[in-house]
Amino acid sequence: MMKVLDFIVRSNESLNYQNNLIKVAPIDNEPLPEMLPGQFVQVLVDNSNAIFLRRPISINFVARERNEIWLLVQRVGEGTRKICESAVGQKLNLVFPLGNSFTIPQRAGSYLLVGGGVGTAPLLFLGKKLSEKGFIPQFLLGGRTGRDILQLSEFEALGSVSCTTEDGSLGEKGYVTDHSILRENRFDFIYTCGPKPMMVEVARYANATGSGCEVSLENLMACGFGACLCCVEKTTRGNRCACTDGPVFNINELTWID
Amino acid sequence: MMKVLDFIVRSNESLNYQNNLIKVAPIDNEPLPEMLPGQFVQVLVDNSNAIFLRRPISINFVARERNEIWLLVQRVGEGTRKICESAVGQKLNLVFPLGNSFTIPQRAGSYLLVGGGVGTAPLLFLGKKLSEKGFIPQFLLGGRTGRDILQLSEFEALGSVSCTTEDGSLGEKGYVTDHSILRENRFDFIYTCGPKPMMVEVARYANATGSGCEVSLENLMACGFGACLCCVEKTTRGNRCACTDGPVFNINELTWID
Amino acid sequence: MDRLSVKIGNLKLQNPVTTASGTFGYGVEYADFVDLDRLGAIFVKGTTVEPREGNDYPRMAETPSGMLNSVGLQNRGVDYFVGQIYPGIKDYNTHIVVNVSGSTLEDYVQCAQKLVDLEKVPAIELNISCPNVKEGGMAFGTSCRSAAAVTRAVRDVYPKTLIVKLSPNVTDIAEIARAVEDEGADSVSLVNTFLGMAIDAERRRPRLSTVTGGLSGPCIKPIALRMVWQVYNAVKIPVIGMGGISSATDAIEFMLAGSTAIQIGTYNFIDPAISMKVIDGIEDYLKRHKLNSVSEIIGKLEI
Amino acid sequence: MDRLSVKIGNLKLQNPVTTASGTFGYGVEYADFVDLDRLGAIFVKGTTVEPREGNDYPRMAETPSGMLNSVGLQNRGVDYFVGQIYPGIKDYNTHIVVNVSGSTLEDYVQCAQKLVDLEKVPAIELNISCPNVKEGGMAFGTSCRSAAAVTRAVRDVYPKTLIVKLSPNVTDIAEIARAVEDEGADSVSLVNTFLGMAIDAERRRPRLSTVTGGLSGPCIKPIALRMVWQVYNAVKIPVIGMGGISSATDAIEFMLAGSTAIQIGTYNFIDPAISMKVIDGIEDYLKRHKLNSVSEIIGKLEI
Ligand SMILES: Cc1cc2nc3c(=O)[nH]c(=O)nc-3n(C[C@H](O)[C@H](O)[C@H](O)COP(=O)(O)OP(=O)(O)OC[C@H]3O[C@@H](n4cnc5c(N)ncnc54)[C@H](O)[C@@H]3O)c2cc1C
Ligand SMILES: Cc1cc2nc3c(=O)[nH]c(=O)nc-3n(C[C@H](O)[C@H](O)[C@H](O)COP(=O)(O)OP(=O)(O)OC[C@H]3O[C@@H](n4cnc5c(N)ncnc54)[C@H](O)[C@@H]3O)c2cc1C
Ligand SMILES: Cc1cc2nc3c(=O)[nH]c(=O)nc-3n(C[C@H](O)[C@H](O)[C@H](O)COP(=O)(O)O)c2cc1C
Ligand SMILES: Cc1cc2nc3c(=O)[nH]c(=O)nc-3n(C[C@H](O)[C@H](O)[C@H](O)COP(=O)(O)O)c2cc1C
Ligand code: FES
Ligand code: FES
Repeated sequence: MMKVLDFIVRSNESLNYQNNLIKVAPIDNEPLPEMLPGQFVQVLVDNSNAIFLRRPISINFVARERNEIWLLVQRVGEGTRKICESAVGQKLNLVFPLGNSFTIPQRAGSYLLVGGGVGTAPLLFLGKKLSEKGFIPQFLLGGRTGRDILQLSEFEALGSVSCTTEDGSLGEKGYVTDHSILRENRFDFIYTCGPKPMMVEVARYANATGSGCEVSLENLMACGFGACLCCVEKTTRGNRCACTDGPVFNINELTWID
Repeated sequence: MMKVLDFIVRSNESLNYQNNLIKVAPIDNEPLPEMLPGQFVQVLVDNSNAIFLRRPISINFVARERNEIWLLVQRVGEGTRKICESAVGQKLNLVFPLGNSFTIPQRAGSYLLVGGGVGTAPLLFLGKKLSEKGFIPQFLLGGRTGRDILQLSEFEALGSVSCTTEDGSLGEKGYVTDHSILRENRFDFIYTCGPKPMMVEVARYANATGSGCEVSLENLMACGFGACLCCVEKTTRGNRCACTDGPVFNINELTWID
Repeated sequence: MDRLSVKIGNLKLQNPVTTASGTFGYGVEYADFVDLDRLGAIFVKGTTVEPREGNDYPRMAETPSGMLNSVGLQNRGVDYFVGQIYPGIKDYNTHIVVNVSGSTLEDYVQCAQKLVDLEKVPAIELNISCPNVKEGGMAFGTSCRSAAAVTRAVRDVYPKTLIVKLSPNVTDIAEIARAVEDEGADSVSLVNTFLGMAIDAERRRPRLSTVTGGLSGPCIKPIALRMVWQVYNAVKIPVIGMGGISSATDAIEFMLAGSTAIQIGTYNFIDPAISMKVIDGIEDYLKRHKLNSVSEIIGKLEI
Repeated sequence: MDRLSVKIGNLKLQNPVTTASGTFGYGVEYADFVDLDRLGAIFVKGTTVEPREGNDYPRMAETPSGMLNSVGLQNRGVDYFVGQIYPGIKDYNTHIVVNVSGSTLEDYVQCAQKLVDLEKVPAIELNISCPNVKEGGMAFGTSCRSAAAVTRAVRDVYPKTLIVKLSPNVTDIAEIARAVEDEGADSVSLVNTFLGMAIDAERRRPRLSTVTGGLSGPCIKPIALRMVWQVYNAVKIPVIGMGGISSATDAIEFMLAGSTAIQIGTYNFIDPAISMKVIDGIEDYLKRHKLNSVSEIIGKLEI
């Protein structure tokens, strides 16, 4: 069941020059409903018209014991900047939970979670769910430089973590798709979220190695719940809404690679 | 010389349920230019589009020794509400100083300053100028209830103060124009600012007693510096801009009373 | 509650608050957020004879106080609506109005014919104003002659309530309203979106795959309100007003300007529960102003 | 600096950034805020043959991301301009363009004749699109025939640069642009304001004394941009674009869509120094994109 709800900002931590981790809880502390990894929220920015539409942000983590949702936000424009400026104690209105989710496997296997930049956001929640199932996720995180790799200790608590940076300041130098674990291993299933070129490469790799693969899209959205038909992605079944049929798609459904 | 300048909010004090006193200083503390009583500033609200136009606010006081402008703001809508929510240390962008000013008399005489509600705002600065000249201003301040009479001690420091409230909780009961000092005295010159019906009554009284009278208008403004011609007031010399030919007008110029 | 009810032709709405086509799906998308049964009516998605995939991504661009869209009437076609969607929504306790779009006059007629027997669809809204499809839509809505022709053709086959949705991209919208009134429309609804455009300066490219798209949201409200007022003063049939409504106050402004009912469009995306707030807000306004019925607001602007 | 210069007919502007009529007074109002000599041109207030008092107060209403005005061409008449105002502004190091308005064709002709000999007024802008005067203005701009007639009549008496300012309140603005081009206009400027309306729901009254007024500001930008692009693709004469420009990025969008020069209007009220920032921002854009001249942006939208 989707809701429109006022949250209170419990904490807002600047992780580096452009990313904030914002933890929010329902204003009257009503218990959070079930949420799934890969789902997202639509954040109302101010109640200004300057930023007219809500901004979609992944559910980074659900801290049940504290009744909190975590949002990992990268400042790329006016909307995300304003969200990152949220003061502790301030209200934040969310429509949530939105979208489908990553597929949680039923059997043990080798599961790789590949994130680039702020695309790692939904992977923390996914990694948690996998580890709750008893599977040990492997994370492969990429960034331009060491500071871009976010929430490293949280990821390390859940599974093994490999990193790449373009300048070599953390982990292997290069893009995630150049990392040696990809050459040295084969994975049953790969989950990925990040810049599209990265996801395309990951999907190619998955195809080549016969691994299953799900990607999380960041198409432009107006509503976020299937009403406007603005966020469509071309799929093998025709145009599908990235907000309701996605944001997670199996690469077999997409027309990215021939 | 008018300027567009960023100020810093030095303090923001809630005076009652609907009025705030906000003290601002230029961001780099550059010395404030000459300003006159009756002049106003145009406040940029947020940098949002929800409130598109600046909001005109009178110069309540200029604290030279602290290089501060004081603004006395009443929350009547979204714009003034946002201005009143300004946090200490926050930036506030002003276009200033705007408009003409009250006429400062050259000779001693009996000067009455009549303010209603937040219309008392420019009278503090005017009273200060009069007292600097060695004249003792008399203030007549009106409100619905005692809490609506603002900055009482500041006014008392400058001259004698009489009050009316509609509920009789402070001073005489009734409207300012019912106050006994008006029956018992004759004034050389009356300055007034407040709701239009009040100013019309004050102007009638001035006419009847042969006192000079200036009123400060609050016409709707877009620019505030004579460029848009939106703020016009019908005068005996045709349409005049309330922002440049005003906001202060002599009642003889206005077409309010026949 | 009857102080809120209004009539559009023979159709009685429990209140004037309805939701605009293309912004409210088939209602179900909002079932978590609103009590659909409280709405005056639901105007469902633009429906065409044949299924349409719509335009390519990107189909949306944010603008100051509004948005551009170029969805392009993506829908599964009228047969799918009748066979698959209608059964699932027909039991709502509100009216379903189908927004009918087409490229040719024949399209509109065929679509109307397929809908006329649906018991719970008491009305259709002819969309002669979609700016997002190359073949037609808006072309019908920008001349009196073609607007009249399509209205006449559909009127001949559709005896139930016929609403014609007007395009704002015209010099004289009142003239077009009169033309469709003369051909038997029971009501006009306005406005559809304004043809607009957005450019990504850094990439030097249009933001929409279709270059131009339809502008909606609060930014268009002043123009829409003026058009409603002009049309209200030009026709005798009821006017359904819309364009940027985001609050009960906005809705009341449209009613004062002459709207018998109003539609909420884009703002549903920002606050999916806005329609309920608008209903409550109108009730509250009536109470505060001691009015017995919404008819005391409709067209009651004091000039 | 020559990388910024552009030509409108025979008129060379040092840069494409100009200020819109009715929003920039006679320039002097902004002398404290900007270096007037840096502007490409100043389009001064709407000027008529006879003095005009304008419409009654209130003449303004704020709207989402914009405003309505119904100033109604308040000005002291062309003789006062020539005798009293011109001498005070003629020594700016930029061009003064007078915006000429009228109720009859004769008005426009007379006004143009009185301006033709002013050395420092190298151009006039025919305002056939003012929505705020009952007698005419916009009426000329909403049909090809009358737009063509007034252009022809003024062209016959005015050999200097003739710019015709188009109304956006039309079905097909490109058609009107072609009509005035055919009659010898050197350039078209667009858009003027959109006819709009605002209502005070509590008082049930229009917010403007004139009921309707002209909408301007960022809210209209998407529609204005689309119209500029349509007109650019329809005529050969240079297009001067405007409508909601509030930043250098906006200005560049209008240039990509086909504007040789741009005008900044309403946003001067919000940031009286905006025109300087737009000039600087365009220079910066050229540098960042390694372009030698603004001609490499004008009309260079990649479709
Ligand atoms: C399902 C989903 C989940 C997301 N999760 C996160 C998240 O967890 N953390 C996070 O920081 N961001 C996330 N995003 C991206 C985020 O929504 C955008 O960065 C944001 O909307 C940009 O708004 P803005 O006002 O800051 O930037 P704008 O000023 O609107 O745009 C700035 C730049 O960002 C681009 N942009 C705008 N919207 C999007 C978008 N939806 N996707 C990609 N690029 C965009 C613009 O084209 C422009 O280049 C997610 C997006 C989606 C669709
Ligand atoms: C020269 C001048 C000096 C002023 N000085 C002060 C001052 O010192 N302190 C102060 O609190 N206010 C002052 N005002 C009034 C103040 O500008 C308005 O209250 C403010 O613009 C309202 O903005 P808003 O967004 O809060 O309200 P809105 O939402 O814009 O409007 C709320 C209500 O206020 C009315 N209103 C809006 N603008 C004005 C206006 N300019 N004048 C009167 N009523 C208006 C509206 O009609 C509406 O009824 C002054 C106005 C002028 C012209
Ligand atoms: C995403 C989107 C899709 C739309 N689809 C349709 C449609 O299929 N048929 C139609 O008549 N109008 C359609 N419209 C127009 C709306 O019904 C409405 O006329 C317009 O958006 C103005 O109202 P608003 O400002 O409240 O949104 C659409 C609008 C939007 C934003
Ligand atoms: C207060 C005001 C007065 C205006 N007066 C005139 C005028 O006299 N003549 C004219 O051609 N346009 C006039 N305009 C229209 C502007 O020149 C411009 O075309 C319009 O505002 C759109 O640009 P903008 O959105 O940047 O303001 C006026 C606009 C405003 C806001
Ligand atoms: S964002 Fe509206 S349908 Fe997906
Ligand atoms: S407010 Fe613009 S001229 Fe006075």
